Amino acid sequence: MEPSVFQGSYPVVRKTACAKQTFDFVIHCPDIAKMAQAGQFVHVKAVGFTLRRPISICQINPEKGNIRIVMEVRGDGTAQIAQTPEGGMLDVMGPLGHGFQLLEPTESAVVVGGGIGVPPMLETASHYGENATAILGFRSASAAILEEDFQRAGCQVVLCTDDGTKGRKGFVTQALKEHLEQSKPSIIYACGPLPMLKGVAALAKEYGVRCQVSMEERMGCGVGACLVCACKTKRPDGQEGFSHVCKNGPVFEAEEVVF
Amino acid sequence: MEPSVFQGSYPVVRKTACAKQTFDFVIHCPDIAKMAQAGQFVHVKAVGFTLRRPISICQINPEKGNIRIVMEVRGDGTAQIAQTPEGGMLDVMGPLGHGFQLLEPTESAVVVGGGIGVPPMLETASHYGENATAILGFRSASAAILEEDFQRAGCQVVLCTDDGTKGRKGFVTQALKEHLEQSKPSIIYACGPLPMLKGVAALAKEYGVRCQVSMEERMGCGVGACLVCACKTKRPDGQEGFSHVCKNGPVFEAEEVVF
Amino acid sequence: MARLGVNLCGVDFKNPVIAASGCFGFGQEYAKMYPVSVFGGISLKGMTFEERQGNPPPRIAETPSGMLNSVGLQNPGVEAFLSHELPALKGADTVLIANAAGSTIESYAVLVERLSDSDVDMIELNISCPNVKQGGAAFGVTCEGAASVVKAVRKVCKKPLMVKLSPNVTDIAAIAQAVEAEGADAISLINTLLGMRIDIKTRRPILKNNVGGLSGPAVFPVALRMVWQVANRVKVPVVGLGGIEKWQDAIEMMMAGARAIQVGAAMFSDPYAPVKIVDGMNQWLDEQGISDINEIVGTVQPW
Amino acid sequence: MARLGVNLCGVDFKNPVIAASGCFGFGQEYAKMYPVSVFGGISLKGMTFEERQGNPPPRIAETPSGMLNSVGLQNPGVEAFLSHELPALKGADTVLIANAAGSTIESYAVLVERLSDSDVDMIELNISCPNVKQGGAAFGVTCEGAASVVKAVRKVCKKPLMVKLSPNVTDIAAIAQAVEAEGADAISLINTLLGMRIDIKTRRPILKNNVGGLSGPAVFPVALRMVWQVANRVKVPVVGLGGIEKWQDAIEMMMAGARAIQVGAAMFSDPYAPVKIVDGMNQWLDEQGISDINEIVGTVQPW
Repeated sequence: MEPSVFQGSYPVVRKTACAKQTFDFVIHCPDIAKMAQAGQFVHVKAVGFTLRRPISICQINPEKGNIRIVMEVRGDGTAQIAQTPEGGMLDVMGPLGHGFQLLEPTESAVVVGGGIGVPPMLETASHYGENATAILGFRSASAAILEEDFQRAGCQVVLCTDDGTKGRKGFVTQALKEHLEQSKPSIIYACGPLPMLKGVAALAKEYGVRCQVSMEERMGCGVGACLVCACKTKRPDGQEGFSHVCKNGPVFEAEEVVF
Repeated sequence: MEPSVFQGSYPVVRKTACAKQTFDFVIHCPDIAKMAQAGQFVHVKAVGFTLRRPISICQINPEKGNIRIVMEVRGDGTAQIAQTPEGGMLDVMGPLGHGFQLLEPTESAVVVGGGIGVPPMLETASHYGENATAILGFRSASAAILEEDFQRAGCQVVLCTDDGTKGRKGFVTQALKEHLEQSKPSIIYACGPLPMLKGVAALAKEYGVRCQVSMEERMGCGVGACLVCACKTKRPDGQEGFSHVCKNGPVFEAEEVVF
Repeated sequence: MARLGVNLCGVDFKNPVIAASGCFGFGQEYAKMYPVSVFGGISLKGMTFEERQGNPPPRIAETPSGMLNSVGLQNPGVEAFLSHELPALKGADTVLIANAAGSTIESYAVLVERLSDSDVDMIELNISCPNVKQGGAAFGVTCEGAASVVKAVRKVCKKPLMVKLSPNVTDIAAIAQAVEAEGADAISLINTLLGMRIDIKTRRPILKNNVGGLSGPAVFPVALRMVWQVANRVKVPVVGLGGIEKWQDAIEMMMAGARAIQVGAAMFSDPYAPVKIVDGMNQWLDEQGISDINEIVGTVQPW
Repeated sequence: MARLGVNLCGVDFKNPVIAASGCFGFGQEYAKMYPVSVFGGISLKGMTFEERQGNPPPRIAETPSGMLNSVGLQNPGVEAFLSHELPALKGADTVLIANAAGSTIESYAVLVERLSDSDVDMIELNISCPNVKQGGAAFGVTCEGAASVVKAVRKVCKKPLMVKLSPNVTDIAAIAQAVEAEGADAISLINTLLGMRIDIKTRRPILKNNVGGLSGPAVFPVALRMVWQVANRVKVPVVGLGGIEKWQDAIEMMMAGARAIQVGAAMFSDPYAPVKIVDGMNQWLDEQGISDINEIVGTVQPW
């Protein structure tokens, strides 16, 4: 069986700081880029730390053999990764997990991202282009990222900030509700804080729209071998049990997730 | 009480590879350089390792605020230290231990160094200048280091290699014996492998010359607090006990050491 | 090329490197990176007779050179294993070891009896899981408890029986002797050390189970000491595990008396660790002019 | 500035950071870098009634995020301590804790009796040294052994008595309760975990004593778990140690139930670690708006 997941030391071809404690890396890893799909993640090693850090893939460029990740410094490990300079090397493993299921680009989609949950939505939004509406939420203007990227992808961007310092004031769920009042998309994709996902899933149910959410949990192996990144889900038979974010996810059908 | 031992991150102002797996660092650490004495050592941190690595001070330049160390890669930790580039920073603690006791520069001295035991002798040899004879031993020509430095210091250099690929063939002890047959120095200083030190100490005793040796042992704290770097010595009262290389040494009177 | 093959109580392993239970699922996951045949054997995810949901998340916390886990034996149960997981491993060119756990002596016995009729090559009795309320380590921390489980299981076990010991004890060698006396064919050690981490922001344990099992390079010196102590006290083969990340660690473990070794947490840092360990052992043996890995087992010479 | 002072069985410490025994000599060595008054207290090098040479070198081996030591209680004996070391500490603005060890119950008793008449502020009974043939951990690994030593010592001890426990046991909380019942005023834990390393070139243990005590960040999760278990089972104050290297570790340890903490091996990597821990605690308390460090002791809320 041909390898479909790879790990190695890959060069950082571009690095920019896009917001406070938030960094934008373009990594040249042709084998990973060739296999990667929207909504999948890579597992990145921080020098001096035991566990890898799962980071969602923001953009995939199989032709150039590059992937793009936008990550936030949350602790010592991510701080270590963020220190990697342009031209430096990153120990990356991937692509991992199940991504978003993409419909025909002609279908209409709404992507909802909150904070560092915004980057994973870009590749998916790009798939739908002008048929996609991107509802992006941030704490404040200083934390806002990737707005231009979503616009360049052709989608309508609704930017919200909790404090109203940019775009409209308020949560993405309010903006989503108003959008659903206007029109019914074929599907909703969401990634962000748990309360946000919960709200988005509820709205999707209320308006009868299919919804996929990208979940997060403290992770180990990244391939489904160690079973630590448990996420409570409903099975087809209705019984509740623990699925695993790294293998069954990170993307789940919203109706399967037990929030 | 004013601090007399310092620890910090200091810049490497010069780095050269002087032999296979052997590196020559000049470190700018004014506080350490100001206090350092011939035969003392510094305790260097290797990133990712728990214990510091003791490295003898090769030269001291209090005016410029620099010290020079010449170190050999022996394992992962020293390999990590050796990777530090010129212009990079090294986590150095020192000066530590008791160095060589220097007599009047007008006295005659013989310094005997074996392998990586050669660097610690340079500062001492320089003290005596032309009144010093430096007997330096190496496995072979490719491992020979610092010959020019000792010549520049003004001392007569007798270079020996085990395989005769440079200088005279044979061990430094043979060369020392011949030297002692000719003339009796005021003192002998030695640093190198244990068998060599044992041989030098025996010759010094035979010819009735005072001898100081620099010892080595797996080390912990470097200041005499943890008592791991034990070295068996004879006390004034003749009883044997464990002294400690980092605090009582690294330099001991040869007659005190129980080889 | 030196001979890397080892034999544990009649079972041939092409090399002494075994995937540690709980770190390699049921053998399929890492197949996307390299074939399972890289391993001499694989110890499958700890299983119980009935399905178990395991503990709620978070189930993992990072520690210096290590990690804590509190999975709590999540597994589909033996029937699901036999009908779905085991068939998928058919033809896998590696020794298959079923890791068996229970909450009562009876539950151990029925599970092992069921596994005895399957195609697994060997059974690793897990009396040392620190993450379950009943059973698990409860049996593993006393000679009597350990002996009673092994005695009951031995009666119904038709496969080579390896018993995995807990390090959270005062005298692990005594427990090793107790299970040997009851008929264990091999002993593997160590399972994880019980540990804890606290999130000072929330003032809560990081693990939802409060405590969990420590593994990774941090525990290697403790594992090595225990393997040395046990190997000096029992006649049955010993399998060493606990923090092995490099081929040098594997050699140390075998010199301490391990006939084979298991690799676990190291795969989370470097998924290719097992491959590198096998290659490194091979190269070292050739450099040393040693023709058979078995020649180094137990050769450490104490001072 | 929050209040950092803590009180252990009647003894006031200006801050909860104590130098761990065996890592700080008799208090003079690090004075070349910073004053001993940085510490709330210092636990002095473990001492015995008679002088001890300790074990032959090598006495130390590096491990992932840790180190093994096998010093073996080298010390000049109590009389030399009282005549040379203790006077040198006179006026040191820190609590002086004598760490007392023995090979027989009697040797513990005579030593503690002698120390009771000295100027030390407190006595830490070392029943957990893993590096000596007789005594040491031998007493510390059973409730009966631990109780018997504490009982004999208590009779002659006029100073506050802290007992330092070994982690190499199945149930450390039971041992803690046993020593509390015999009159221990405080309990410190953990001493080192018994470990080993092998030099694969020479096929010899790196330590001349074959095995040694593991300390350093690697053991922190185990130490934290044990401190939490013990603090939940005894009423006397608990002092937590084992792998503390950062102020965050110290906070975790105190939230787990430690009234004070000890810093040891961390100093070997960063000699200023204790200074940074005190400063870090101070800053964190201010940021959190906590006016007294004592408010966080034992506040971890289990799930």
